[in-house]
Amino acid sequence: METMTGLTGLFDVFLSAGLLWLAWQALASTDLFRAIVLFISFGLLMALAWARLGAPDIALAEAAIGAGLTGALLLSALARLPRDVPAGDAGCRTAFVVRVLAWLATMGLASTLAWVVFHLQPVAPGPGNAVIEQLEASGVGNPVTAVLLNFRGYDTLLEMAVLLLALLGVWSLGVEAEQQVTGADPVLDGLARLLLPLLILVAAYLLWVGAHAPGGAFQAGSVLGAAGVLLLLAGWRLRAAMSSAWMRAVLVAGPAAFVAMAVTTLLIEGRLLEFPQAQAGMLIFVLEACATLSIGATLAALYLGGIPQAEDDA
Amino acid sequence: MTAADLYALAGVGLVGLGLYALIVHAHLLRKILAINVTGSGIFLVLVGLSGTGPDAIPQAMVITGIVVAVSATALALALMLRLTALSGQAELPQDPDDAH
Amino acid sequence: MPLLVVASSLLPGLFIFALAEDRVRTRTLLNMTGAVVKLVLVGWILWGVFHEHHYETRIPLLYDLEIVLRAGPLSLLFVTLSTILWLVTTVYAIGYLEGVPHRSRFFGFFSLCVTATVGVALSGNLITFLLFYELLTLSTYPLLVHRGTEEARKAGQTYLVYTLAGGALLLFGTVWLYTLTGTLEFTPRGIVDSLDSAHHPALVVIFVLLIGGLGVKAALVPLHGWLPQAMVAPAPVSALLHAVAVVKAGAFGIVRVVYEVFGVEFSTLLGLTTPLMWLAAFTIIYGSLRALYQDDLKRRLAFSTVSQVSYITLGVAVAGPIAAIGGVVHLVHQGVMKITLFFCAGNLAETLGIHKISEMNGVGRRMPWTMAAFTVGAFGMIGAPPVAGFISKWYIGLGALDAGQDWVVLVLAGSSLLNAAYFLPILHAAWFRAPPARWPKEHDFGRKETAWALLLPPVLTAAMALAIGLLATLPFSPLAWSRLIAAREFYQAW
Amino acid sequence: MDGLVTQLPWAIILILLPLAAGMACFVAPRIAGALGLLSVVAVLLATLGLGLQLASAGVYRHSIGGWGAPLGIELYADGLSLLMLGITALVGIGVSLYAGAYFTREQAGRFWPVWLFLLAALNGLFLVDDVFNLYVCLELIGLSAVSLTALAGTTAALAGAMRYLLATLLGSLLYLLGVALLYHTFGTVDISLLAGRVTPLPALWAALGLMGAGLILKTALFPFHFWLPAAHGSAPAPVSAVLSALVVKGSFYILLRLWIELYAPAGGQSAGLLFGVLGSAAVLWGSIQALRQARLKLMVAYSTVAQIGYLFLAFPLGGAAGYAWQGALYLLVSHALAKSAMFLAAGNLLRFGGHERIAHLDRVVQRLPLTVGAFAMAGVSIMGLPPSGGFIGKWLLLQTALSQGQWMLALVMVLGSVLAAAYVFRVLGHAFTAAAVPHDPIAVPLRMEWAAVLLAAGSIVLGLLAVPLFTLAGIGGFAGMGASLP
Repeated sequence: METMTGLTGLFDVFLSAGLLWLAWQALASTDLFRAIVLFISFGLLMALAWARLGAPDIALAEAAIGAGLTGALLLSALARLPRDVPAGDAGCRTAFVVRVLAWLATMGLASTLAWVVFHLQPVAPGPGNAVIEQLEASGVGNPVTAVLLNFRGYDTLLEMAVLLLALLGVWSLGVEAEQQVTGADPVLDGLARLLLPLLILVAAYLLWVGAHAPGGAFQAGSVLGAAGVLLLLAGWRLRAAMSSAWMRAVLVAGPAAFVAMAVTTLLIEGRLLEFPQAQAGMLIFVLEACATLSIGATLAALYLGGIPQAEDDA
Repeated sequence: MTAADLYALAGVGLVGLGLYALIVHAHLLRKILAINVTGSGIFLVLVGLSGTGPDAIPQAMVITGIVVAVSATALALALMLRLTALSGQAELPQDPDDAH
Repeated sequence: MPLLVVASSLLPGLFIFALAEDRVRTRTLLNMTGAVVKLVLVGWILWGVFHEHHYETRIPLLYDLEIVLRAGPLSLLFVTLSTILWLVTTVYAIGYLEGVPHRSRFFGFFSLCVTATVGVALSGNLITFLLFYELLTLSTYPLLVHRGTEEARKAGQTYLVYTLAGGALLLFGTVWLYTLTGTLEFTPRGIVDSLDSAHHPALVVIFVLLIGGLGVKAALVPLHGWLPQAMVAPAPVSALLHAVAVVKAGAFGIVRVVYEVFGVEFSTLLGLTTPLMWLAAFTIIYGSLRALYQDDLKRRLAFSTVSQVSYITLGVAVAGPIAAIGGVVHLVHQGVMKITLFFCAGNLAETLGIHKISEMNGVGRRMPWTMAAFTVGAFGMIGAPPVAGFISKWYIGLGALDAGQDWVVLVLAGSSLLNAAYFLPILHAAWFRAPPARWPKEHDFGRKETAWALLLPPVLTAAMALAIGLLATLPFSPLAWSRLIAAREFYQAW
Repeated sequence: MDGLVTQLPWAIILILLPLAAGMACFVAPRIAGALGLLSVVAVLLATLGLGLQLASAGVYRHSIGGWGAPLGIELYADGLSLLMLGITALVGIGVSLYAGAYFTREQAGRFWPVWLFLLAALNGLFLVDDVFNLYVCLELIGLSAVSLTALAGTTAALAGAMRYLLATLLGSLLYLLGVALLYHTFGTVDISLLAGRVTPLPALWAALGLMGAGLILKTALFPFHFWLPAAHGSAPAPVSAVLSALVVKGSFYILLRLWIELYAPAGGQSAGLLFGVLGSAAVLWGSIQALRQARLKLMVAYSTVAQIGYLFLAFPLGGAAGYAWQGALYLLVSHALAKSAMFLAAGNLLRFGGHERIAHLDRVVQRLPLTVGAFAMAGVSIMGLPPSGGFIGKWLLLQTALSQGQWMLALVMVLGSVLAAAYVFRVLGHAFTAAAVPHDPIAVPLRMEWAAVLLAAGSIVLGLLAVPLFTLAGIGGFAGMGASLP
C-alpha cells in the first residue's frame, strides 16, 4: 500500500486512533449497556478500516457478523442477565498491584510486538501471486472466495463445523429458549414484514455476486441470520419451526454439503476437495448456497440462545 | 510507513488493551468483550502486515477468524447466562477448587 | 523354562481372583496344583543344571534392556527354598484362614507374592530384579492389611512408605549404574571393575543407593521400622514375609549386588564392605536386644528376624570365601527355622488364643508337637548343633577369623547369648511351668492338639531344619550349593 | 486385499467419518448411542489401516485440492501422528463404551455429536501440516471440550467450563498472532516449508514465543494450569477422561512438532531450559496439591497437572544425545490410558457411593473390586512402577537426565514418583479396611467397570510393547527417533 499522504493518510490516523479510543471506552465504561453499544460502534469502525485496507469482503463480514450479530448477541445476553446481578465496576475491585502488574506486562508485550511488527522484514514472498495466477483454475473470480472455498476450502469445512459446534454447545446447556412474553409489537412486526423479503433478496445477491466480487456465503448467511433475528425480535413464533427435524437438517446442510463434496471429489479426482476444472464454479456455488442457509439458520438459533421447544400454547 | 503498517500497529494496541482488560475485569461480559477486542486486533495485524497490495489468503483467514469468534462469543454468553442463573453472580469464583 | 516356574504361581493367582468366595474346593485345588507343579519344575531344573544344562529366558524390554530369567546356582538355592516353603505355607494358610472373609483376594495376592519372590530369585539382571522387587512390594501390601483393622491400615502405610522410598532409591541407583556401565547383567565378580577410577566416587554413591534400597526390605537398622508393625498380618503372611518373601528378597538382593554387580574384591577395593559389615553387626546385636524386651510373641520373633537376617549380610560383607558360604547358606537356614517358629506362634494364637509369652506357661503339655517344633526352631536360632543355624554361624565365624575380622566372632557369640536369653525362657515356661486353669481363647479340636493343616507344616519344617543341619555334607544340601556359589565368586567362573 | 488396505485414504477417513457421524447423531438423536459407538470402532480400524499404510509405504502426504503448499493445505502423517491417533482411538473406544452406559438418554443425545466432533478435530490436528489449519482444529477442540465439560450442569462444572473457555480462547488467539507473524515473515503456513525457511529473526522469536505461550496455556503447564483442576474435576467422568487423556495432549503435540521443526533449528536452548524449570515445578506442585485434595476427581486432576510436567522435562534434555523424546512420548501415551482409566474408575466410585470424599471411600471401594483393580493398575503406571508404560517412560527420561548429568531433573522425576505413590495409595488404602457403616449403593453397570479395567490394563501392557511401538513411532524419523533404534 502506498505510503500515507495528505487526507487519506490523515483519515487513516484518525481511524486507527478512533479504533483504540472506542475499544478503550468500551472496555472501561462502568455501564454494561454503554460498553456494548460502544463495542458495536467499534465493530463498524473496524469495517471502515477493512475497507481502507482493501478488504471489502472482510468489511462486509465485520459489519454483518462482527458488529451486527455479535452486538445483537451481547445485547440479548445483557437483557437476560438478572437485574440484581452486580454489573461489576470496571475492574476497580481487582487489587491495585495486580492491575499495575497486568498493565506493565501487557504494555511490555504490546511495545515489543509493535517493535517487531514495525521492523518485520519478509524473507520470502507469500503465495499471494499464486492466488492470482491460479484464479482461473479456481472456478471463481473473487480471490478471497477462491481461497475460502477452493485453495483453503478445508479450513472452511472445519469452520462450518465450528459454527455448528457452537450451537451444539449452547444447546448442551439444556436451557429451553424462553417463550416471547410480549406479543408481537405491531411496529416491529410491520417493519419485519417489510424488511424480510428485502433481506432475503440481499442475501441471495451477496451469495451470487460473491463468485466474482466482494461477498459470498458468510456475508449472505449473516444477512439471513439478521433476518431471522429480526423476526424473533418481532415476536414471530419460529420456535415450532426451529424445533423441528427439518430445522436440524438445515443446520447441518452446510457442513454436510462440504463433507459430501469432499468425499465426491475424493472419489472423482482422487484428492480431497479437488474440483474438476469445468464444474468448479457450479460446485462451489452449490456449496456456498448450502453454507449460506445453515449459517443463517445457525446464527438465528444462536441468537435464540436455548433449545427451541415446540409451542405448548397451541 | 504505510497505512497498512499503521493499522497493524493499531491492531497491536488493541491486543494490549484487550489482554489488560481480560486480566483485570471480573465481570464475565467484560471478559468476553475483551476477548473480542483482542481478536479484532489480531485480525488487523494479520491483514495489515501484508505490505504490498491486498493478499487474499490472510483476508480469507480473517473471515474464518471472525466466524470462529462469533461462535465462541455465542457459546461464552450462553455459559455466562447459565452460570449466573445458578450461582447468582456473573463472575468466576475466586478459588477454582471450592466452586462446589 | 524359568518362565514356566514364574507362571506356575502367576496363573493360578489370576484365576483365584476371579473365583467366588465360597468356591473353597476349586481354590484349594488351584493353590495346591500351582505349588506342586512349581516344585516339580524346580526339581527338573535342578536336575538339568546338575547335568550342565543352561536355563535362560530373555524377553526384550527396551532397546538393549531385556527381562532375563536365569537359573544360576544362587537363584536355584533361593527358588528351591521359596518353592518348598510356599507349598508348606499354602497348606498352613488354607487351614489357618478357615472361614475368614475375602479368601479369594487373599490367595490371589498370596500367589502373586510368591510369583514375585520366584521372579526376584531367577532374575538375571538388575532391571528384572527391580521389576519383581516392586511387584513384591505391591502384592504383599494387601496381604499385610488383610485383617482390615485401622491398625492394619496404619501398618500397611508404614510398610509402603518404607518400601516405596526404598524402591525409589533402588531405581535411581540402577539407572545411574546403567548410564555408567551400559549393562545390568548379573555376572560373577561384578560388572563395574572395568570402569576407570574417575567413576569410583559415583560408584560408591550408587552402592549406597542400592544397598539403601534393599536394606529397607532386609530390615537393616535403621531401615527396619516397618517390620515389627507388620505383625498385624495373619500368621501365614508373617511366616512368608520373614522366611522367604520380603525380608529375604532384600537380603538376597544385597548378596546379588555385592557379588554379581560390584563383585567382592571391587567392593572391598572401594572400602564398602567394612561399613556394611559394621552395619550388619550392629543390626544383629540391636535386633536381639530389642527382642529381649518384647512380651508379644510375634514381635519378639520379628526383632529376632531383624537380627538373624543380618547374618546373611554379615557373611557377605566379611568378604571372605568361608564367611560367604555361611552367609549364603543362612539364607536357607534362617528361612526354614523362622517359618517354623511363626507357624507355631500362629498355632498357639489359633488354638489357645495365646499371643503373649507370659501366657505360654505349660503350653508344651497342651500342644507337645507344636512346641517340639518350636523348640527345634529356637535352638536353631541360638545356633546350637546339630540344628541348621549352627552351621551358618560356624562358617561365618571361621570366615571372619580367616579374613582377619576376629571381632565378628564376638558379635556372633554375643548374639547367640542374647538369642538364648530370649528363647530359653519361652521354652522353660512352655515345658516346665504349670499350665493355667484355662487358656485365653481355646478352640476344641477333639483329640488332636490342633487341626492337621496347622500341625503338619511346622513339624515338617522343623524336621527340615534338623535334616539340613545333620546332612549338611551331602552333595545336594544347601551347604554344598553355597560352597559352589562361593567358589564361583571367589575363585573362577563356573 | 493388502494392496487395497494400503491404498485407501485412511487419514481422510479418520477426519471425515467422525465429523459426518457427529452430524448424523445431531439430526437423529435416537440412534446417537449406537451410531456413535459404531463410528468410534470404525475410527480404530481406520487407524490400524493407516498404521499398515505407513508401515509399508512410509510417511503419508496428501495435498488437499491438489494445490500443494504454500497455496493449499497439506495432510501429513508420520510415526508420531500414528502414535497420537492410535492412543486417541484406544481411549476413544474405552470412553465411548463407558459413556454408552453413563449418560441418561437425553444427555446422550447431546454428548455424542460433540464428542464425535472432538474426535474428528483431534484426528485432524494430528494429521495436518499447516499452522493455520491447526488453529481451526484448536478452536474446534476447545469449544467441544468446553461444551462437554458444561454437560454436567452443576455450578462447579459451569464455572470450570467458563474458566476453561476463556483460557482456551486466549490460548488460540495468542497462537493465531504467532501464525500471523510467521506467515508474513516466511510467506507460508506450511510447517514443512517453514522448517526450510526459518532463520533466527526477532519476528521468528516473537512468533514462537506467542505460539508457545498459547500452547502451554492450553496444555496447562504450571503456572498456566489454573483452569485445569476446576474443569477436569467437575466434568462428567467420561469427559474428564477425554480432557485429561487427549485434549491437553493435542496442544502438546503441536508444541512438540513446532519445537523439532522450528524452535530447535533456530536454537531454542534457553526456552528448553525454561520448559524444564516449569515442568519440574509442575511435577512437584501438582503432586503436592493432589495429596492435599479432599475430593477424588480433583486429586486425579492435579495428578494430571503433575504428569504434564513430566512431558516438559524432555525439552531441556532433547537437544543432546539420549532418549528424552521417546521417554516423554511413552509417558504421554501411558498417561493417556492410565489417567482415562482413573477418571472412569473415579466416576464409578462416585456413582456407586454418591460422593467422592476420599476420607470416606472405604465402604464404597470394598464393593467394586473391578473398579478398584482398574484404579490400582492405572496408579501403578502413574507411579511409574514396573512393569508399566509409565515405568518405561520414566526410565528413559531418568536415564537421559543422568547420562547428561542433569541431577535436579533426575531428582524431580524420582520425587514425583514417590509423591504419586503417596496420593494413589491414599485412595487404595481404603480398599482393604473393613467397611464400617453399610449404605445403599447405586448399582454400577458392568460395562462401566470393564471400560476402566481395559484402559488400565492397557497402560500396564504398554510396559512390554516399547520396542515395537518405538519402531512404529520412528517412521519418518521424527526427532531422530527412527535413527536411535538399534
